[in-house]
Amino acid sequence: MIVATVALERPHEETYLSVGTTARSWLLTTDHKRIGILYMVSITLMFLVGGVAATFMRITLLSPGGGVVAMETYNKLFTIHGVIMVWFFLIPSIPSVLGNFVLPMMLGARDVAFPRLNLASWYIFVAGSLFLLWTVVTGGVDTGWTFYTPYSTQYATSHVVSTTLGVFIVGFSSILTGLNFIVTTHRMRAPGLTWFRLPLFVWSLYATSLILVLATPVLGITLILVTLERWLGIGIFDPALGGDPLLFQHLFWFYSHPAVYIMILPGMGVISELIPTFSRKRLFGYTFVAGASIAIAVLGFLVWGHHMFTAGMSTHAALVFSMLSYLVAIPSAIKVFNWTATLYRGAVSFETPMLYAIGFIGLFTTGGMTGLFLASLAVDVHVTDTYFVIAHFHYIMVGGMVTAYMGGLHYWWPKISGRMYPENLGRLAAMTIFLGFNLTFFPQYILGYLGMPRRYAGYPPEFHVLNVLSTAGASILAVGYALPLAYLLWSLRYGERASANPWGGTTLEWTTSSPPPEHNFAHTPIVTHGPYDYVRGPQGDQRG
Amino acid sequence: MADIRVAYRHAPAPQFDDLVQQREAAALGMWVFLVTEVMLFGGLFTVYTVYRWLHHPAFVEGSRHMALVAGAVNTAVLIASSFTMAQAVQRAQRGLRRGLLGFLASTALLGVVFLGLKAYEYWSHYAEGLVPGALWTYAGQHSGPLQAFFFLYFAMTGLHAVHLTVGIGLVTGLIVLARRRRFTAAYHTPVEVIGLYWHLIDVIWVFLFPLFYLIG
Amino acid sequence: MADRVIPTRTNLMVLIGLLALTLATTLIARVDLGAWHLPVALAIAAAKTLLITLYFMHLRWSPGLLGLMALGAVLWLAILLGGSMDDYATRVWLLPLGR
Amino acid sequence: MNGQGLGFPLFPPRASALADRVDALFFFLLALTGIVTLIVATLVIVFAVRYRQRPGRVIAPSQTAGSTLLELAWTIVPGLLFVVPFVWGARLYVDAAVPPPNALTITAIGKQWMWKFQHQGGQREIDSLHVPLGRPVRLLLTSEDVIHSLYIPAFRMKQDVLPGRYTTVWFQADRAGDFHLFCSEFCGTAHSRMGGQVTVMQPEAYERWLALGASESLASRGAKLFQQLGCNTCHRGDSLQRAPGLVGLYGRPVQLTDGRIVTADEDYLRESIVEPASKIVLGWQPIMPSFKGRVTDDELLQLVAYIRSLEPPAPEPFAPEGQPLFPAQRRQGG
Repeated sequence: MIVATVALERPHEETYLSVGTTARSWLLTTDHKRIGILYMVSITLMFLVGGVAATFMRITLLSPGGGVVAMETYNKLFTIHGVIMVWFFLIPSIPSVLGNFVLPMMLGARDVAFPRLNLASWYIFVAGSLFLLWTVVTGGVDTGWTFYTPYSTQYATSHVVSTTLGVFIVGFSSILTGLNFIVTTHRMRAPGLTWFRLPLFVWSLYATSLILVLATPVLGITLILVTLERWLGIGIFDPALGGDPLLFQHLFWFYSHPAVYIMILPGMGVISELIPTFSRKRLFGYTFVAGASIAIAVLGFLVWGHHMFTAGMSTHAALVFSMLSYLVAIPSAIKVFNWTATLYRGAVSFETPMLYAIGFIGLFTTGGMTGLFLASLAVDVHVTDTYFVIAHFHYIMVGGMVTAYMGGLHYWWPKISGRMYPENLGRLAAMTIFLGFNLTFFPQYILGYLGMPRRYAGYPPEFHVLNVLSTAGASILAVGYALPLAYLLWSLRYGERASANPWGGTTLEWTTSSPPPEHNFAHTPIVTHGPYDYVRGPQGDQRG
Repeated sequence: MADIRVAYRHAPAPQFDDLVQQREAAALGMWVFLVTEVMLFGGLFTVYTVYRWLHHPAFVEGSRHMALVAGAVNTAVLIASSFTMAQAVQRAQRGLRRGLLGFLASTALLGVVFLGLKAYEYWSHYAEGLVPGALWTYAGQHSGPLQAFFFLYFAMTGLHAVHLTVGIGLVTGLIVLARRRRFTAAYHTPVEVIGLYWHLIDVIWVFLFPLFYLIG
Repeated sequence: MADRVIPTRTNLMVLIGLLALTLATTLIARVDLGAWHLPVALAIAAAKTLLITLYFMHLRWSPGLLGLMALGAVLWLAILLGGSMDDYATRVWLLPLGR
Repeated sequence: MNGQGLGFPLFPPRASALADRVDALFFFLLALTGIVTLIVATLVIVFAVRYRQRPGRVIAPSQTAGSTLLELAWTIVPGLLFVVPFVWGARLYVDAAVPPPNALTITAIGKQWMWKFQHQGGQREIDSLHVPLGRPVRLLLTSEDVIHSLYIPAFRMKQDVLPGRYTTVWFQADRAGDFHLFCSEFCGTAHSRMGGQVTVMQPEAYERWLALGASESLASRGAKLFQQLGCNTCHRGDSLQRAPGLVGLYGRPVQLTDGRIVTADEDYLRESIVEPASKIVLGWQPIMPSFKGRVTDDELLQLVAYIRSLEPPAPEPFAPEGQPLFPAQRRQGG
């Protein structure tokens, strides 16, 4: 039987929430848990701004004829939707919210290696967000989140510079978070916690941090070059000076493809926590799943050229990037197979986090499989820059990452707030999101192969019905996302009090109270065995 | 003459168990930061490599306008500053405060000399009308790619100069802390960490010098 | 970052080595090596970098992890340079000519 | 399959030889990925339901840690399976990259928010392209401002169009009719309006259409411009005194002063006019002034068409492979 070492629930125990309630205690905190919550609030706000932009886009696409005003507004809408969702929601969400909160606890540490740097990361994130909100308020930017030159540097007349500076600043927030996590994972593990006893969420955050640290600086310098070209009127990507617009694409995609792995890897980490916990069974092939995370981080840097197959790149380079793109698909396949094998002969229960995890497997597999279409050169020539690509990366980003974020949020909500969320409402929201999501994005695969280009405000009449279907799906999806926002806030006051280990998890964060004390553990736990061992129970205990 | 008057026992930060763990964390943190710096400059080195491949004649022409002597002297100055920084770290390890202050001051001074020489070079290019953009008055061959060469020259050496200025600021900060006896043989992590940063600035210049001044 | 104290003599030797290499690369640039010009200059710069990182930055006596980080930086820079140049260097292959 | 019954199409029209081959690859991938996704989905559902938690089954009875054999299997098998779409896709991509020698060249200029096409006979059309059925057509593409992308879904063909450079793409239409033509790279306000119609006509109808709009051919316009700009003062047919000869230059390897050997394609001709100093032919001095800003993209295409039309009168013995046709036997100096 599990040796339940549930810390006795002392009534007025000092938790990280009750330690300070003033604004100062929140805005000047160096507690990784509070910084996680600060991030949660700011990325939720940014998600709403990005979501509103998406709503208007779907409304515009209800009718085929895009008028001139609609075109200008539409170009700004999809740019803001792209920039805010990529850099202000998808990249920070799991690492900065769930990672900040859970990583030190999973390692048995009192805090991250550099707490003040962690707080600085959040302030830098807020500074970047202010630049973007200023851009939105004063008229928007219409270059697309890819900022392709020479349009972004010489022909765009909108607020490009305030956007590039905003993204440049928020880049440093990711770099510093990545740096913090790498040093914390290397130097601050509890005694007995060897690398192969680390939970897989820590492995995926470590792999993500490697990408954050190696890729983001290149984006920084590229955006600075674009900003300089707009300010000084001379530039490096200007064909008149012998510059090559393709060079911008090389530098941009060198960052932006690893960036999509920054977005999905933490999601995979969350799923690697949820599947074993809710099937009460060790994860199948732990070392291979951990190795797959590192493989994705490394191979992810070799494939950026598949965004440029039709851009005028040399045929030889296209062949090389196509082959490597098939290689990078293999580690993701390994993970999906291992999750499925974990369910075999398990004891599976279907709480909300598990519904999100199972939904993730289905949607992420579909998204990943369509990636194989895009890696094949001939098919990519037809479907790149069409709605096929839009559907592909939304299946992975929304169907994968956001679903995993929701799953993780519900899974660790008792630990974060000390309260349980309403189970049935949670399941309802999960199913609504799954239904709305598929209705929104599956028609876009068909639109894509039909040839409807992306970033179009208007389209030929034969694409009308599929676009209306997609908009209908989007409205269901919006309702699906509104539900958790409501009942999670509701649960803060009225939610049932959560025990230290409501799911019977085995990782270290479940061995301390919910919500945990300010320094996480009464005394540093001694780790005796690996994670997901439902016979021996939690990894460490309080005797240490 | 033990110069170490135990100023005050330096306690490790709350999240660390002891000073060794703290120092190793700081060193790893700085090395990871240095990796980001290498990738930041890496983006510019990529642009340089591509344009050198596309416009070799223009780069040869551009390199001819460089003040080779100033560049070589500057390289020597920065290498010397690396030496004095390494010595400063050694003095800190041995807890010799006076030696630490001396070497830190000379490091900062050499940095300023470098910036001075660099400012002179920038001014001389300005005088020749070789500043890309509105101030460009050079009318020789390859006017297009030559502007790209000089844009790269100003961008890369400029970014390097900014990093050097930050470095000088940090070393000055160390001098202030050292005067307040903040560092002992047991605790001098900031000196080591800022030393690593300084040496990276030198390494970047070690590549910038041949790539801009010595194009055959 | 082992707290190994490096004697001044070693630091001086490294300083002299670096200055000598600087002088060498400047003089070699005068000689017309043709295509070999860039590789030689980069080799000398790499040698200087090794001297600085191994001795001045104590990499020789630091835990292996820090050396791995340095190697990682060089490797990822090579990926960025290699991938981009692979496109530019091979653009002339398979030229789509036509009458 | 075209969804006539539904009132809207579910599959794009097929109008070129390439389209059929791309669709075959598409269906292969659809089958391959569909089967694997189906297997994973059914396994997940079956395991989840069959091994659900119920009284007496609170923890999984067997805590199997994994099996290296299985892991190797589902690493190597996908690896081998992926080779097929990679090679198949690569073959089609390379075939689509190199146009057949007898392809009919049409020039296309992307300009913020319209496509300007020009046929060899001088016919000009905007946002519409008339092409003959059954003949390979090679499009020589450039842009006057930002990056656009010529996309004809019916031919499964797409090619980005870059300022300051030529890109090419070719197709062979094998079904008459009108098909969509889009711009698929975001290029500004009216990006979604920048498109038009590709009309594939029977060969005779195409000839009649050509005759209708015939005007002065590209090459002859280029010849006039060649005189106007004074190119013939140096590039003379009779003497190789001041500049290399242009007769028969197109498509030939040329040796440069720095030893490199480049092929004289359209890009080389364009760069030699706009940025002459960057590639100097071995044996000549960099004395040619740059015509950047003095020649528009249209005029550059005419000059390139003119140079390409300079066929050598007698059948020249083809220089042995790798040998530059313009060895540096000319006297140094200008």
